[in-house]
Amino acid sequence: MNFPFLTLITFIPLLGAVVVALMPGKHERALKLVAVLFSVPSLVLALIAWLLSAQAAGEMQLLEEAVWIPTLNAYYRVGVDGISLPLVFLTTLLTTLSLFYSAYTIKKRVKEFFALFLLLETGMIGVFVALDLILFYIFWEVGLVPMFLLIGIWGQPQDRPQYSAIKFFLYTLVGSVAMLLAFIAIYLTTGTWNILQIPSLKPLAGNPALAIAAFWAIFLAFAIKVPSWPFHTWLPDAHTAAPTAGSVVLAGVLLKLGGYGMIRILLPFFPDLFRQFAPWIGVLALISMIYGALVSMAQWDLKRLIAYSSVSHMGFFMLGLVAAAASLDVANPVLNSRAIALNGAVLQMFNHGIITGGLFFLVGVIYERTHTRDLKAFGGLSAKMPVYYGVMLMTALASLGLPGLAGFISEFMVFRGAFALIPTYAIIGIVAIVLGAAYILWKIIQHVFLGEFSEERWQKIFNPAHWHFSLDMARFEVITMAPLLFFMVLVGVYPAPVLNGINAATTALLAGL
Amino acid sequence: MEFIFNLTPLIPLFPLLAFAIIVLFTHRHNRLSSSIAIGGIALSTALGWTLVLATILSGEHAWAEGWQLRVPWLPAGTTVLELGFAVDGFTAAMLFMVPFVCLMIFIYSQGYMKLGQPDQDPRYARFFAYISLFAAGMLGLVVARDLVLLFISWEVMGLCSYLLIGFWSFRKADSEHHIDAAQVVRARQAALKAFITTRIGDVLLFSGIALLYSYTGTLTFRELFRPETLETLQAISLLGMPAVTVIALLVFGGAVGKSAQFPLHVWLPDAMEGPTPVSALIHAATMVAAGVYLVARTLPLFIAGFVVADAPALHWVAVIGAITALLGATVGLAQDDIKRVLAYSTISQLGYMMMGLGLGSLVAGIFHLLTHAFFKALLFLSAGSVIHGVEHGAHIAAHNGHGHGEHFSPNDMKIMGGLRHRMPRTFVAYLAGALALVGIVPFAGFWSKDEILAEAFHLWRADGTLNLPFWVWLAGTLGAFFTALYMGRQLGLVFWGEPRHAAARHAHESPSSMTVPLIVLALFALLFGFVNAPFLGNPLHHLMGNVHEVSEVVHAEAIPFNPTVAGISTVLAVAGLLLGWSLYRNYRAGQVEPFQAALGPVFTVLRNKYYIDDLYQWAIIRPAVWLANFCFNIDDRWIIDPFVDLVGAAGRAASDIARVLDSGVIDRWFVEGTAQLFNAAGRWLRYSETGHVQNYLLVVAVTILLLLGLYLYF
Amino acid sequence: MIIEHAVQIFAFVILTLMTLGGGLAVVTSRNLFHAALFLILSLAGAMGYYVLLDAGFLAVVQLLIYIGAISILILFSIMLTRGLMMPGQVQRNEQWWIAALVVFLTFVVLVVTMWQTVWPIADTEALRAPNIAIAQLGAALVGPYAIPFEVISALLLVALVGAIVLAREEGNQPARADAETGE
Amino acid sequence: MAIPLPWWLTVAAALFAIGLYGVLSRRNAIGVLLGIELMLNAANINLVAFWRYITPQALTGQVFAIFVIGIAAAEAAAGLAIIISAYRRRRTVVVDELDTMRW
Repeated sequence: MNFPFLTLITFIPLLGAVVVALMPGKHERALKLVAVLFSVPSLVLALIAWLLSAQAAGEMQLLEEAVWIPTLNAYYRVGVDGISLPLVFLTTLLTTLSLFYSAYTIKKRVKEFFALFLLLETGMIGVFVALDLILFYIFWEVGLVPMFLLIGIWGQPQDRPQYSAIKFFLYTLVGSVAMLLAFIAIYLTTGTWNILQIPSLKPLAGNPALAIAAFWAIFLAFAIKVPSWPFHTWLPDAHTAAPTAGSVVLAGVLLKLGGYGMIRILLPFFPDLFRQFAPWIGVLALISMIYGALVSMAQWDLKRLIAYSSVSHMGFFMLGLVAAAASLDVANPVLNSRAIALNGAVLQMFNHGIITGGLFFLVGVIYERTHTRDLKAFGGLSAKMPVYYGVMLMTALASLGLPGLAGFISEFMVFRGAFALIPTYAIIGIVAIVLGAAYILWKIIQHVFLGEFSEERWQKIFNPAHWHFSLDMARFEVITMAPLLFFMVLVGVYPAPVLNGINAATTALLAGL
Repeated sequence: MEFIFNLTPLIPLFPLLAFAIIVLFTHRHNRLSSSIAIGGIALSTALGWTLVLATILSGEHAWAEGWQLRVPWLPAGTTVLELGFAVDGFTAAMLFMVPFVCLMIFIYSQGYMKLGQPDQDPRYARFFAYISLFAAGMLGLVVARDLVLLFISWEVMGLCSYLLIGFWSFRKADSEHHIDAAQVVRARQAALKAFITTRIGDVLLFSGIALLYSYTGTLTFRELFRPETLETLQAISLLGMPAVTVIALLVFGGAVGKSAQFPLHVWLPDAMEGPTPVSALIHAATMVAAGVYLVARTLPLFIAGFVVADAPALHWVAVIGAITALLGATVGLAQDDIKRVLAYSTISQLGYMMMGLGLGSLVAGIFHLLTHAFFKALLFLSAGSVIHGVEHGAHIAAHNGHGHGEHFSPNDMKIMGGLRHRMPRTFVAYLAGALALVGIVPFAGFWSKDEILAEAFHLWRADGTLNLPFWVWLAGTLGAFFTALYMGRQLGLVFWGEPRHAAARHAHESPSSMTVPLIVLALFALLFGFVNAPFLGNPLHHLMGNVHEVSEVVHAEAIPFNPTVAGISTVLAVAGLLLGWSLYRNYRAGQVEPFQAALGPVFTVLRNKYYIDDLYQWAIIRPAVWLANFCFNIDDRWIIDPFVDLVGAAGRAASDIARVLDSGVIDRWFVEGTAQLFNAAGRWLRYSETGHVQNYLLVVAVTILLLLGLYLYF
Repeated sequence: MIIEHAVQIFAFVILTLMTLGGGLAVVTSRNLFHAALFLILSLAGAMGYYVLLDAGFLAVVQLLIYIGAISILILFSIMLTRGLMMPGQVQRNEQWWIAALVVFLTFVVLVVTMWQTVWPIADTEALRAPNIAIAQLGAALVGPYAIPFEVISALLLVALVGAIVLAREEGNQPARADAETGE
Repeated sequence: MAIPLPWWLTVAAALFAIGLYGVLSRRNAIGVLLGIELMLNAANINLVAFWRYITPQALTGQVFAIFVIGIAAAEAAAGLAIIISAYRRRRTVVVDELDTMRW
């Protein structure tokens, strides 16, 4: 038995959650410290696992298997490949940063917050490492409850946190119920829950109608999580209401669960159906991209704006996936195009996590100071907060896909694949890039940072008595953003280290379909 | 020699490092920051010129084949996309101009941004960081071996143009420095406009790159231009055309945005809101040059489509170039802002370059690009010097109590006049730039413009019918006249006549950090044309003419000097210059403009830039904003969320029914009934709690009695 | 033998009259002081029983402790609370008739049971010679019954201390209450 | 032994019943205490009677009777102290009026 990397990565946060929950609630500093420290081992182990396994990431690494529920034929079976490794790392990174950031900003019910957050981390990592459908489903649901509570309890009162939390919960639950039924149907024909084994057994091959139903059921679950138009309206509400760290993880990781599921489960299980329905899913992707960008442009609430931009950006992801699925040809040039598209999709998830996570942190920066996110209330802040301006500008530019920063690489690959395989979609989708520049520069940068700084307006929203750190980005905020900025530049300038593993895994995945 | 070429990546790296150092470390130290920026670009210039020399010395093979360096960059399935640097004759030609002009602009900026003076720009260091990044972008573009690095640099420039055009949107409105709130807003909007407009082009280019990569699996120029690759691209049909044509048009779309060609030219005049050195940088050495450079770099794609199907890609370049040349030149006639006139002149000159490229002549277009870079940088910097002087004059005037509180723009030519006496060095420099622009022998512009017109004339005569080259030639020649006309108007308004405002009366010469670059650039404006003068054997042609020979479709041969063409254009130029000058040199404040009097409503149309901006405002921006709100309403108010809420409401209704059932029946009779029973029991039983010990004892006794009885008898 | 039996029966009857009559007077007397005096009579009857049952030591203890100490204690406390003795008032509460009924039934049950039960009477030889020396009793109290004995001692001590604490005159009560609330 | 055991028991039961009646019906707290003393005596009579008739060789009966007397002493002391204390505070020894535990 090798070193149980994945079990440790997954369950150390759970242990942390238990420890935090058992600690006396009075010692907030100790609680916060313990919570942050418990998230660090997972981060370190995930990084080590990534570095160790990136070379051979074409197939599953660090496998662990144990009988779990014999009566259900369910196994505890975990493993990672080049697709899941970056996402696991992303999860641990964002969680640690979120906990660190929250240690400075969460004021009420500290103990519960940190315990729930660590529980959430376990659920999210679990989804990325699970190779058994039952295990996958359970982790999928484990992540749901803490997020629900994070939104509902720590949400800003003026943003209807309860409504948002319940909306989030119900949307996701509808999807997961459908998904569970489909899983059971698959199990009944294949006799196994093993995610790696099922594709070769051609699930539901004998019953096309049921196969189609199962396909759409699973798609629904993942599309809601991604979220794809028209299942996306929980996202802006949830983001708006959630506390900063909640938004970060919501955008950074939770959306990736859906995307990951599509790649890990939907595509390998039903490659033919996926190809058959690719045009429709492609249309959903396009609508998400353009519609998300347009709606984003109409927002005056900074968080809602970024939430809708997530819809748009995850549309890019779906476009890449659709391009990869639109053909089953494994002849070399086509396979390469498909691999590039899928690489782009996976990298888009990683980049979106880094960038949008960063954007939500940055919204938190201004929100903690002014307790407003109304774009009309700001203006001219670049003179007042130059460091904040610089960091925000860089993150925003990464988000709109400026070459040299992370967002461009994945967009480029997605469109490279799409232009080769589904050119019509690609041509239409291009519009979203222009709109992206418009809403990010026009709305965010221009309304918040440019223009004339009005002391009077600023006095109205900023009360120095409520803010104990420096006016410009405080040290803890800079520390929170630093790793994210590092990855934006690294991926943007020299993507090969990150992409090697992804590429190996996607190529193997597509060749095996 | 190889060693020197291996240093190529350093050329863009020096300014990039300067940018990073300034932003991260030295942004609080102004003089240090600008020194670092100037040092960076100076090192790039030195290395760039060394490379130019090395390339020239390497001989003809090196001019065409070049040197390259490759880095594996993006894993793509079973292949890896490489990114790299390359230097050939074309690059060398660009490397001669770009870093040098940038260096001049950097030095000039020190004075323009008022280093060390009390009213020094508060974001002085940041300015130098941005222009360093800008220069790094352009230099990266020039030394790119492939479209990847080119596109990255391309976008970095887009970003910098955004940052720099909007540089003064941070200023506080301030009457002493003649900054009003509207100007700040304009700067902000101009920046956004520039970025979004060029972004439209960029997206087209992006699509082109993605398509190219899809079809060929490579993005390296030399590999793309291999005959077999081009044949593959010609064979594929896309949207009813050969793929190569579609791709060429998409790439041209990028160039249209970046090089401000019609119909995406609208951002360039607005970009004047940035500080003047930025205008110079954008208009001469970097931004707009990038589009032309791109088309020149990918010229085989254009020509390949042309060769196979007589497909329109190349024609489009020429047509758009011609339209832009005329459009820019005519609108320039009716502008009052000294920099706006120059901006439209840039648009027009970029049209000339595109015309040259559209005729299939790499060298004609690029030659004009190079000469134009020098004299347009000169013109802009001189204009900056004029503005600087006028602002200074306004300062003094305000001090003396003249014209205090009265609002005026220091860019407005209508307030100037007679400045040739007050700013003699600036005047000389300006005159040199103007003559070069207008195309007077032996200034640089004459040679390069003549080459384009000669090319068109040659192709027309070779065919003999009224073909495209004829119209191109006609447009170019007419454009030359208009160019001369607006330059004459400008010279007359600014430097002749009487000062029409206190500020102009008190204007005086700028500091030497500004005027020295002007003189240097003026020398280049005078002499640079000779690098490709026909009577010297067209040296530039030899250096860069053969860079596309690998494609076997681009044939570069120098067109011999054509006295007819040169004669016609020179006569028109001189006539235009004199006409404009004579009409305006005695212009007095408040007088109706001579052009307006002559042209009537046409002048109004020109003044309003053919209403293109307004058209876009009505046809594109408003619908887009409307659509955004429309979609949002679909989401939030009309369809999706109401539906979701309806589902929620239905759920609530169902639960209401269940609730009625629950509360009416189950709760009422079972749950609540039980509770009430116990409640009543409790109410009754509590009377047993009398608090009297003896009552309790009695109960105990009774209980014992009962238990005893039970135990004993049952 | 017959005479001995007759004397015993006579003594039993007399003692029973004393005990039960005294007891009835204790619970019915309107005057509490009289009731206490009747208690002494009743206890004296019980002492006589002990003599009759060959438990001489116990009889002495009964005399010393019950009659000599406890009864006197009760008399003292009655006299201490004299003002509230309510002489002449009704001395029974409203539930007296229920109590009487219950008590009577209890008595009936007990008596019926006692008479129905077959008691394991010791053999006549043993009945005849129950001569336990006081020394034996003393040895048992510090031997096998040492622990209960000590516990009883401790109980007595605690009860006495407690009684003193409870009954002690608390002269400055209000001041102390103030001090407590003031804390 | 001229008197059979059940007679003794009957007498003791009667005394117990009388004492219980006193406890249950007396209004005066001291009266209640008197009733308790009667009950204890009844118990003692039983103990001694059982000793005499059933296990005359054992000491248990007498020892327990002594214990009961000891407990009775303690009970009387504590009970009287409580009564006096209550009397001081409430100026009453009437059990009916000592009803702070009332609902």
